[in-house]
Formats: sequence, structure tokens, C-alpha cells
Amino acid sequence: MNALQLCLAFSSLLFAVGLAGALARSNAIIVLLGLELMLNAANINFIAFWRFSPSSAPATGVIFVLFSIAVAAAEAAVGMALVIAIYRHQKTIRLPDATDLKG
Amino acid sequence: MSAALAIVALATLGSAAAAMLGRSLLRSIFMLAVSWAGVAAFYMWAGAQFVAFAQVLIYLGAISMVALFAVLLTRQSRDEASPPPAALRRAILAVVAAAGVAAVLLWAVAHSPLAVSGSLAPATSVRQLGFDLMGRHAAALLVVGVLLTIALLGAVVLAADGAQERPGDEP
Amino acid sequence: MSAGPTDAHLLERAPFLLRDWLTHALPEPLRWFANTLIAIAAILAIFGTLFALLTLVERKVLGRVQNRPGPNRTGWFGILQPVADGIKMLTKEDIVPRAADPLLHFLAPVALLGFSVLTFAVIPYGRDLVAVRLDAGVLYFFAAGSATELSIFMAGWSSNNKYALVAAMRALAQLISYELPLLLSAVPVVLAAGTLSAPDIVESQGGFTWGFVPHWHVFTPWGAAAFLVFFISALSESNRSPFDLPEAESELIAGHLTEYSGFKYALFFMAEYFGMCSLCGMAVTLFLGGWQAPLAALEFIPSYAWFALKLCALLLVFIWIRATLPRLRMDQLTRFAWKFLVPLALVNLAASAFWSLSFGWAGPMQALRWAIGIALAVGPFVLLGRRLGAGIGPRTYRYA
Amino acid sequence: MNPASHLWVIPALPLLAAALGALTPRGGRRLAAGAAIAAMAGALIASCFALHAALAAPAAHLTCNFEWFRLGGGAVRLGWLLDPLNGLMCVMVSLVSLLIFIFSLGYMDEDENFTRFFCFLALFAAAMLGVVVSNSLLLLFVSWELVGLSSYLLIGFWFHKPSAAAAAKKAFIVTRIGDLGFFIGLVWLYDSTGSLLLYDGGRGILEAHALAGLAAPALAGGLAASTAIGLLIFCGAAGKSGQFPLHVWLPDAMEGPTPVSALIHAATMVAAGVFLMARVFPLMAADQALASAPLHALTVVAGIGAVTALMGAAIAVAQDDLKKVLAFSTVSQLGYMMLAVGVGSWVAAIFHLLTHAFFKALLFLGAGSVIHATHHEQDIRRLGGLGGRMRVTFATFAVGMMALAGVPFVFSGFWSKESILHAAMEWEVSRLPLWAGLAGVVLTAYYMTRLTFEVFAGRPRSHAAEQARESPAVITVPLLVLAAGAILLGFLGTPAWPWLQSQLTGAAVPSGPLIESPVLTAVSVILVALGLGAGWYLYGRRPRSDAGAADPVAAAFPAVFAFLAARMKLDELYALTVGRLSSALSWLADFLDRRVWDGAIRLLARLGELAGLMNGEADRDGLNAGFDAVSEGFRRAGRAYSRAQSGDAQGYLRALAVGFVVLVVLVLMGCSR
Amino acid sequence: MLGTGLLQGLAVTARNFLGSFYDRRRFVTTQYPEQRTALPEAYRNFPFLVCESADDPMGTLRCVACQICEKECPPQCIYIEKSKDKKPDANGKPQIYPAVFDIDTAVCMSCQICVEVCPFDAIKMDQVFELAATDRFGALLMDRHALAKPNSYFQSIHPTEAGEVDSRLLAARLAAEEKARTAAAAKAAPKPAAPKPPAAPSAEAPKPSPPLA
Repeated sequence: MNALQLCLAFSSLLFAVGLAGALARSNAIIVLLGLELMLNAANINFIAFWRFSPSSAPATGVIFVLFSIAVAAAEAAVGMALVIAIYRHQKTIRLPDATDLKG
Repeated sequence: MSAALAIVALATLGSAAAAMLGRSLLRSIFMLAVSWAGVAAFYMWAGAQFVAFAQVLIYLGAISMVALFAVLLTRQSRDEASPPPAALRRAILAVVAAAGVAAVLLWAVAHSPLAVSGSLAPATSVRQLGFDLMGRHAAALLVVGVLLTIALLGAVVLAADGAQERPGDEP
Repeated sequence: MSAGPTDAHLLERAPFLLRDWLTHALPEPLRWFANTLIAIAAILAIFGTLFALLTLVERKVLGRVQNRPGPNRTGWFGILQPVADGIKMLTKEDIVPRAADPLLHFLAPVALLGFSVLTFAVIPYGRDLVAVRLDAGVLYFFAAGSATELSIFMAGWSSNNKYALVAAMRALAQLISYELPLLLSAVPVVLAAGTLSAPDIVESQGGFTWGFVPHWHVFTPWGAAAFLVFFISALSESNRSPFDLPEAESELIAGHLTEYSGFKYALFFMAEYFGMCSLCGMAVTLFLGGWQAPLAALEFIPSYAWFALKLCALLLVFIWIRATLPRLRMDQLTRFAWKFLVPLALVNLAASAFWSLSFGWAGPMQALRWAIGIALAVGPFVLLGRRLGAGIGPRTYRYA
Repeated sequence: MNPASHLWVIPALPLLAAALGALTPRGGRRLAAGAAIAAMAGALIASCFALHAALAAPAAHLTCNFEWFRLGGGAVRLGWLLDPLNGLMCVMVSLVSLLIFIFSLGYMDEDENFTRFFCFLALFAAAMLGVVVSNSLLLLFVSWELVGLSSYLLIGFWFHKPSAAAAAKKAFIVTRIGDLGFFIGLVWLYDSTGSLLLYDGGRGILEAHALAGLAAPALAGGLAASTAIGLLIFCGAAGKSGQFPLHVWLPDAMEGPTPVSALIHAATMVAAGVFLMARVFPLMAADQALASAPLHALTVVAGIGAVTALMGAAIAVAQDDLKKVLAFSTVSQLGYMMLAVGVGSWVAAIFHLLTHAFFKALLFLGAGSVIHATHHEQDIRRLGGLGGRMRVTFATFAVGMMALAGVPFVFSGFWSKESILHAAMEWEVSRLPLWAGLAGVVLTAYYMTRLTFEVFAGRPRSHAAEQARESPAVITVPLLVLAAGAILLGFLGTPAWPWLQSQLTGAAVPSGPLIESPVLTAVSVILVALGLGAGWYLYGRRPRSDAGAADPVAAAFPAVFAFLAARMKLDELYALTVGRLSSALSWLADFLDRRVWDGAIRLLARLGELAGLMNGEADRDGLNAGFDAVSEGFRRAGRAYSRAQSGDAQGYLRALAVGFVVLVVLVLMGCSR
Repeated sequence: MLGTGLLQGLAVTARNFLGSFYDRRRFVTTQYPEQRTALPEAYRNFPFLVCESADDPMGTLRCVACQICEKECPPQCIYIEKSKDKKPDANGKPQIYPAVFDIDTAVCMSCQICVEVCPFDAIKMDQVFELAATDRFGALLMDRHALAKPNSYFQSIHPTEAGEVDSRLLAARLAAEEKARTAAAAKAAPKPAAPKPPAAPSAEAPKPSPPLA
């Protein structure tokens, strides 16, 4: 197992942890933060491939991560705003309770 | 080299797991902050300083703040705990699903012919990054800027209380 | 840390000579390690001392402003007052409330101090006198600075005290609000210098116009405006009066410090002063020319002395402002940030862009450049100020 | 240093003044007006410098191009251009604008939105100067649209008057129709040449390389792409310059304050179209070499110009509103200019444009002086007898009137008109423009005489006219300056000393005799005399005695006069054709909806009903049980499916994760097999 | 313009700061243990017991242990035990005296009610403020030895009030002596013509004196 694979394994595990959190917890905030962890795991991949890539010229990986972080920030802001909006209507932020659109 | 990576990875994973398992919401967020800092440390390890600082600035400085605010603003929420059987079932399902994903990903990582070339990190100066962002990726940068602006406006609209400002409350 | 300037005179090289004298006997890898350790130790020692002195000077100056002599009992002119305070703090009982979250309660001051100290790493204290030469130094500075917010929140939350929690929320809102103008006012400097590295920014401010006007950024229209915004935001970021809402003692006892005593309280105190010092250091670096001498004739004085002088002057202004201004209200605070500082900083960004674009203008165009630059700096200030001040007149009391 | 690189200062100054005016509160009248006038004066000085620089090398097109932004691989480039055409236009626009600004100080003195007015004026001037100095059709188009916007704002300045609001809307929409064509032309041009820069060191669209590509017969019928593009661009110019089908907005635009009318009709907006034509003349003329083409762009331009010139003059004969007469006169004169462009003499068009700018601004400002003095009385039947009381206004107005009428040898209008007629005579394609032009000459002289006598001769026919006093110096001084210009400007381009022509073309034009074609000149002088005489005979000999008295022409030919007074019923025609067409289309759509589609659907429904009926019969007769079972199955499936739609976000996420794993495993199994 | 007010404020503080270095009169503080400002006469803090002579404070206490002050004291910080025997007071009249008179200064709130209710002018307000002690159990409880202070001290701290009190007491003593002399005369002359009504000088004397504020 070389360093790149170590990095990828790290990111896979982080992804799994985030996924587990997003699936297991009922609190919407924690679920959102689990999603953030998953995004971070993806970013780790970008950096890892950039770091160990054969062609070192373009900084595409780094730039991709920068954009990804920006999008994550937007996502967090909107997500938290949604949580607050849900809380205002339902007085709860438990995700299993937020099933008004249930089919 | 790999030892440093292992330490960073273990700290990150450990704090992330602790955050996902913890009972207290606030503690979870603090643990997550540690885990994000760990990811930043990974970036440092990989030689992407700029990204590492951006990660700290945005995740520790902004996203954790937003999360903390959300927690404080929703403090009167009804009790978090689900009835035990449902929660347990969900937890088991979650762990199974996550373990499955992890297994698949790890298998793929382990069996892919991933070649490592060059022991040195590609040298990317901040100046070069700036030129790239403003040059080749200018359109994407514009789009991301617009996205962020609109997302923040949307967040304000969503989170704003519908109530009007009371008259006579000016300073 | 590099080898230091070789062509400069002895005084300029003194820190490096001292370091090399201490470590020259060591083998190479150890030597690097020792050099780093010495840098850390020097920063901690110097700023620790500065912190101690600053507590005394602050009290003396506040006293003078209020026509009192200030502390003058311990030692000659009260010079030992910081020592006495330190002994008192260290010997006090360390109380942790039973309902508090003990881990976070302990971690908060430690983390705060840690992050505050981290910010010292990238400030250039003199010619080549910087602990870590980072390509993205300014970004690093703000990243480390923004992490302090988390620690303050930790303190407020873990105390499990309503005053502390209110203070924590206030601190969050305030720090987030002022982080933005702080960053935005630093961006024009980055734009002008074309680099994120603090030593390079200082280098870019070298030189003089007509031999006596230094090329510091504060002497450009946009630089003056950005310095104003940066300074105000720095006041707020370091929780200094008139923005000391998180520890507004008349409302919140001691804010997030309510449940802290003894050594932990001292740590908080220290971290706040460290934060103040590092923000002032960054202000000096970004706008006041860092370690550059104000006159070419004065360059024989070593660069670190100039830096120290400017830093102390800024710190005195901080104290002066604390002695003068009353505390804002929470809504005034956030309004001021969002409706005044942020737009001002944004307009100023455009102003600095104009300044960079009009770099080549000469002769009468130079006058036009200054006119436009000043208009872009003063106009928004006046207009936004009028907007901000609209409706605020002498207060009328209904029942008095 | 390339003087073109500083050219941006000229539009930037009034733009700055506009920004300042926008930020000034209502009370800051002095500040806004002062800033606007100072900016205009600065622009004038800068323009003079620019002109000086341009005249140093008349043939060179000095350009300063720069990259605006770069998106992906391509870059959008803009630029400034400086040549004698630009320089002259700059000086003319800024000088006339400056005078109009000063005039507005007096004219708008009592208006409460004084600061707003100056803000708009400055914006307008900035946009117009932007049109003039830009070296990129894109930048030109942006400024062009800004001109449209600010003219909308200015025409509708008194928006509380419904007629003004409607006129503003009309002007905006009608010019927009033309601009649509312009824009399509731009896109086409960019598509075929990859650049919108006019001159770019050999790569610009007006330079030989691009023109050669465009002039090839590429379209159906042997038309060149440049013909189509040129005509599309001409659409825009026709809209702005009020050419025949799109001229209807121009007279209505008189609802705006008089300085606005002067600004729009004399110096700037309407000149923009002619200027654009002159600017892109190489493009317009590119297809001339293509002898086989069935249609040349310039032929269309000449035709439209001739029609407009004649029609405008004819309508002006029968108008009773002081400003409407001038408006139609403008339409007519613009027709002359377009005619000149069309017959290939864009130099004559620009010559006439410059002289016209001065004397028409003079006329409008003179009219404004009259209107100001008589408290907004514009009906010429209710004026009269002002010649004695408003001597300066009368004198300067008379100068303008004679310049417009083409009184020979002294006034500038004569020389520019002669050069146009001369160019029309030498055009080989057709003689029609010449006849139309000559007919216009007599009509012009006639209606201007009528206007002058109606307004200034006789005795006052209303209370307002009796009370009129000479306007203050702030109004009369611009009049005097413009009058001087209206006389002197003509001598820049006489055939004996063709300075203007040489500078504009960049090649020395040999000076000829003072009168190039004596016959033509004699004819046109006779025609002018005829027009003046007819006017004096009908209106000057016995001035109208009271406001209600009938017009002598109307008394003689009531039908013709009424037709002309109603502007040849063109508005009504548009209402009848275009308006009716759109109503008809909507009626058709409605009919199709209501009758055809509805009927079809009803029919289908009936069919379905029938089928259902039959089905029901069949069902009841024995298939019932089977269908019940099937539908129950569907219902159960639906229920099962809807259980999956739990609204549980985590459930979805879980399903996603499990699905991902399953998919990967399946793929791997497939691969390993 | 925004900020001018701030600048004015900054100018004021800067002026104070600089002024404090060359103009000592600006200083509002004194170096307390070394420099003491004279306390204003109206300053009152903690009660003390007035005795006539500094040489024999216990013998000349004015207090007669009537216990009115003990009962009136709102925080109940006064504790009095009456003596079993009597001692002659300043006038030579035998009186009960306080065997124990304690005031807990940790409790006393200096309300002056004890002074106002005392019919014998025996307890008065002091001007002490340096009562800090290192022993929080005993040192703050003052007994009668600590509380007793001579009339001359009272004269020194509240001269106006003390003068008034002294003149009143003198009048009372003179009246008592007069009475005693009359009584002696009456005893000497067996039939008094018109016995004077036994005017109560102690009740009469306070009348002209205005209540002390």
C-alpha cells in the first residue's frame, strides 16, 4: 500500500464515518454536518490525486477543492437556515419528524 | 512521512467518529471542528498550504459558527431521543450501509493500480493559484461567487423571522 | 528563520548573531530544531513581557486619563504590579462549576491562548525577522484568528451559566460580523502588494516619495480608509472597548469569563492581550509599513525597533480609545458592521483596484488620480455615515 | 503617447457628473448643474484636444484597444478610436450639449426636479459621447442603448403628464425595434468575423481583410453577407434617426422639455444613426463591388432617406405646434443625411449633420425661449407678434430659419444641402433621390417661412403672447453662439475650400469652383426663393388676425391639409396594420384554443366516454372481477411504492448508499466473470 | 460627519491625559494612608458611647442602660446587659450603668436610629471607617471599652452638635442644682410659701434645640 492508497483509504473511512452519522442521527444539524464530513472526504481525494499525480503542472486539484469548499459553505448556510425554518414551523429539528411531504 | 499521515488520519477519524456518536450536540460540533482541523492538517501534509488555511478559515471560522448558531437558536427543540427500538434500528442500518460503502471503497482503493510519481509535492505558489483562478477558471469563479451570494441571500430569507421590525425600536 | 541580513550593520543583525552564537555548536538537524525553539521562546518571552507591561500601562494610562495616578504602590511607580497580579492569579482557587462541562471548560482558555499565539508566527518583526515565512501568511493569520471565536464560544457554553451563554452568543455574532470587514480591508493591501506573504507586503512598502513620504499603504486614499476599517474591526475582534459586549460587566457580570477564576482567567486575559498585540502587529504590517523606517535618515535604527515602536503606538491608541468611548449596544454593533464597515470595505476594494489600474498615471493625471482616490474613500464614508446616523439625534425622553 | 488612449476621458466626465447628480439630494441644484456644466466644458476642451490630435494625421485611425475580460479561451475586446470624424462629432456634441446645458439653467429654473434633470442630461451626453468615441461595435451598442435609456428618461421627464409618459414609452419601444435588428446584425457580424472592433491594425471589421470576406455573395440570390448585415445595422440607425417606417416616435418626443428636444433632435440622438452609418460606411459600401447583386445596402438607405426627406417636409407644412413643425423638419433633414449616405457621399451627410446640429439646436432653443416666455404656449396660432418684444430670439431664430431653408451663400445650411444635392445628382442608380431632395427644398423653405411669420409677425393672438418678455441672458447667449455657428460653419466645406471633406476622407480633395454645378444651384436657389415667396404670400402678407382663423392652405385644400396635419395617418396606419395584425393573431390563437383544440378534445372526451360506456357494459357483463383484481394489484403496487416515498431524507440517503454498494458489487461481478 | 463626535471625545481624554502630568490640581485622588483629607463634619459612621472624661471612661459613661437603642436597632447589632449596682453619674446621681455594651460592627449599618432615640445623649455617631480586622470572629465585635470615647473627642469631630448637647446638659445640670438648692432651702425653711412646680428640666431642655439632621 503506497501513500496515495493510504490517503484514499483515509478519505474512504472519513466518508463512511460521515455517512454513518448522517444516517444514524436524527438531529438535522448533525446530519448536515455528516454531509460536510463526506464533502471533506471527497476533497481529500482531490488533494491526494493532485499531490501524487504524475503531471504536476496544473493546480486543478487545489482549485477544485477551493471551489468545493466555497460550495460547502453555501450548502452549510442554506442548510442551517432550512433547519431554523423547520424549527420555527414544527418546534423540532428531528429529521424523522419532518415528513410533511410524505407520499 | 506516512507516520505523520497516519497520526493525522487517526485523529481526524477519531474525532469525526466521536462527533457522530456523541450525545451532546455542542460537543459533537466541537469534535467536528477538531476533525476539520485534522483535514486541514492533511492538506498541510500534502503541501497544499493555501487550501489548508482556507479550510480552517471557512470550516472552523464560519461553518462551525453557523452550526453553533443553529444549535443555539433551536435549543427549545423537543427531545432528541427517538423511541429506542426505532433509533437502534436506524443506527444498525446506518452502520451496515456505511460499512458496506467503506468496504467497497477500500476494496477499490486496494485493488486499483495507483502509481505514485514524484516524492515532492507539486510546487504551486499562491501567485500561480491566483493567476489560475482569475485566468483559466475565471468563469467558474464568477459562477461560484454568484452561487455564494445567492445562497447567502437565500439563507437570510429562510432564516429571517417573518415579523416586521417593531417601529420605534431604532437607536 | 533565515540566516538574516548579512550586509546590515551589527545592531540589525543582533538577533541572528545571538541565535547563531547559541546554536552554532549543534549538528544540522538539531540546529534547525533549536533555531525554531528559540524563535518560539523569543516570541513567547517578548510578548509575555509585553503583556505584563501592557496590563500596567493600560491601568496607568486609564488612570491618567481619569486624572488619577494609577497603580503606584508595588515597586517603583507600580512597576511590580504585573508580578503581584500574576502571583494573585496563580494562587487563587480554580473553581469549576458543578454543572459545567469540565473538558470544554478546561480546553477553552488553552485553545484560545494557543490560537492567539499561533498568529504571531507570520508577523515580520524586523528585516528577515519572521518565525515562519509562509506564502499565504496573511491567510494563515486570519485562519488562526478566526479559530479563536470557537474558543470563546466554548468558554461561554461550557460554563453552563446564562450570562456566559449570552456572552458567547454575542461574541459569535460580533466576531462573525467583524471578521468580514477585517478580511475585506486586508484584501486591498494584498491587491496592491500582489502577495499574501507578510514579509513581502512589508517589503513592498519600502521606499520614499520625494525622500520623506514613505510608501506605506496608509498614505494612500484607499489605504487610509482600509486602515480605518481594519482598525475598527480589530478593536471589535479583540473585544476591546467600545466593542467589549461579550464581557460587558454592567450587563453580563464578566461575560464568558464569569465562571473562570485563577489561572484559567489569567490565560484568557493573556490570550486577549496576545490577540490585541497580534492584530496590531498585522495592522502595522499591512498598513504602517511594518518594520520600515519612516525616514531614510532614520534607517540606522534597527528594523525591529521600528516595528516595536509602531506596535506600541497602536496599542496606546487602543488604550486611549478604551478610555474614551462608551460601549455600543448589540444592535448598533451589528448594524455598524453590516451597514457601514462592510459596504465601506467593498467600495474601498474598488478604490484600490482603481489605484492599481492607474499606477502609470503621471503629471496632471497623478493629481486626478489622487482626486478620484480621495473621492472614492471620503465619499462613501460621508454618505454611509449619513445613512448610519440618519434618525439618530439627541434623544428625547418621554417622561423626563 | 497614443492620444486615443486618453479618449475615455471625454465620456467619463459627463458620466461622473451624472453619478454626482444622482447622488445629490434634491436641494443641491447648484452642485448638480455646476457639475454637469463643468464636466461638459471639460469634455469640450478634451474634445478640442482630441480633434487637434486627429487632424494631425487625418488618414490614420488612431485606436487604443484593450481586453475587457477573458472568458475561457476567447477575449472580449473594446477600444477607443480617434479620427477626424470622431473628433468633429465630439466637438460638435460637447459644444452643443454645453450650450443646451447652459440654456437649461434658465429654462428649467422653476422645475422642482432640477437636479434629476441635469443628472439625466449628463448621462445622455455621456452615452452619446461614448457612441462617438468607441472603437468597438459592442461598446458602441452599449452606449447606444444608454442613449436610448436616457432619452426615455428625458422624454418622460414630466412623467406625470400621461402624454409625456406615453411618448417616452413610444420612443423607447420604436427605437428598440430598430435596435433588435442592429443587435442581430452585431451577432451575425461577430459570428462571421470574430471581432467587433472597427479598426484593429488590419483585423478590424472595417478593414480590407474582413470586408473582403463579408462582401462575397454568400446568401441566397447572390446577396452578400455585408448587405444583410448592413441593412440590419441600418435598422438600428433608422430607429434612432427617425427614418421613414420608424419615425413616428420623433414628433411625439416633443413632450419632453425643450432642451431635451434640442438635445435629442439636434446634436445627439438622431445624429447617432447618421453617425453610425458614416462610421460603418466601408461595411455598407462593401457590396458595391458586387455588380451582380440584386440589391445594394446603400440603395435601400438612399431610398428610405429620400422618402423620409420628402414625407417629413410635407407633414411639417401642416403642423400647428411650434415644436412639432421643427420635429418633422428634423425628420426631413435626417432623410437628407441618409440620402447622402445612400448615394455614397457620407462626407456630405456628416457636413449636413454638423451644420444641422447647430441651426436645429438654435431653432429648438429659440422655440424654447418663446415657450419659456409665453408660459408653455406652443400653438403657433395662439402666438404671433413676438418679433418686436423678443428681438434677440427673433433675430437668432431667423438666422436658424434661413440656414434651414437654405438661403444661399451666407448660411451654412445652403452649403451642406448643396453638397447633398450635388452628390445625389451624380448618383447613377436613380434620379429619384434628386427629385425628392429638390421637392423637399421648396417645402422646407415654405414651412419655415410659415412658422416664422406665424410666431413672430402680426399681433399677439393670446394673453400669453401679449405678456411675453425677452428671455434672460442665460438663454439668449447660447442662442447667439449657436447663431454664429449656424452661419460660419458652412464655410468649412464650400467646394472652393473643401477643408472638411479633405479632413474627413483623409485625402486632399481638390478645391473646385465655388459653384460646382451652376444649373443645380440655380434650380435650388429658385426653389428656395419659391418656397420663401409662397410662405410670405400666404402668411406674411396678411398675418393671421386671431387664433381661431383658418389656415389659408387649409381653406384651399382642406383634405390634403388634414391628411398632412394628421401626419399622413401613419400612426393610424400602424394601429390598423401592426396593431390589427397582433390583435388578429391573438384572436386566431383564442379561436384555435376555444373552437378547434377544444372541439377536438371534446370529441376525444366523447369518444372516451363512449368507450367507457361500452367498457362498462362489457365489465358489468363479466369482466368485472378480472378488472377488479388488476386494479387492486395496481393499488397495492402504488401503496408499496408510496411507502418508499416516506419523506424520510435519511431513508433516501440510506437507499442511495445501499444502491451504490449493490451497483458496484454487480459491476464487479460482471467484470470478474 | 460621522466620527467628529468621536474625535472630540478623544481630544478630551487626550487633554486629560497630558494635563495630568503637569497640572497636579487636576488630580482628584489623594495618597490615602499618607495623605488624609479632613472629613466633613456631617460625615457619620458607626456609633460610639460618650463618656465625660478620658481618664476614667467606664466611670463616666452617660449611658444608663435603658436599652431603648437595643430595642430600636433595626439590624439588632446592639447587646446590653444592665449592671446590678448603681454608680453615680456625672451629676453625682446614682444610676444603673451598662455592664456589657457590645456593637457588632459587621452588622451595624450606621443608620443613626440609636442616636436619635437616646434620651441621655449617651450614644453618638463616630467618623471611623478603618475598622478592617484580620479576625472575622472577634475583632469586629466592639465592647464598651472600645466604644467609649470622651466628650472632648465628640467635640472634635462634630463641634456644632457637641456644643449644643453640652449647653443643653449644662442647662439641665444647672437646673438640677437650682432645684437641689431650692430643696435644701425648703428643708431649711419648713414652710415653703409657694412650692415651685417640679419642672422637668430634662424634658424641657430639648425643646429649643432643633432636631439634628
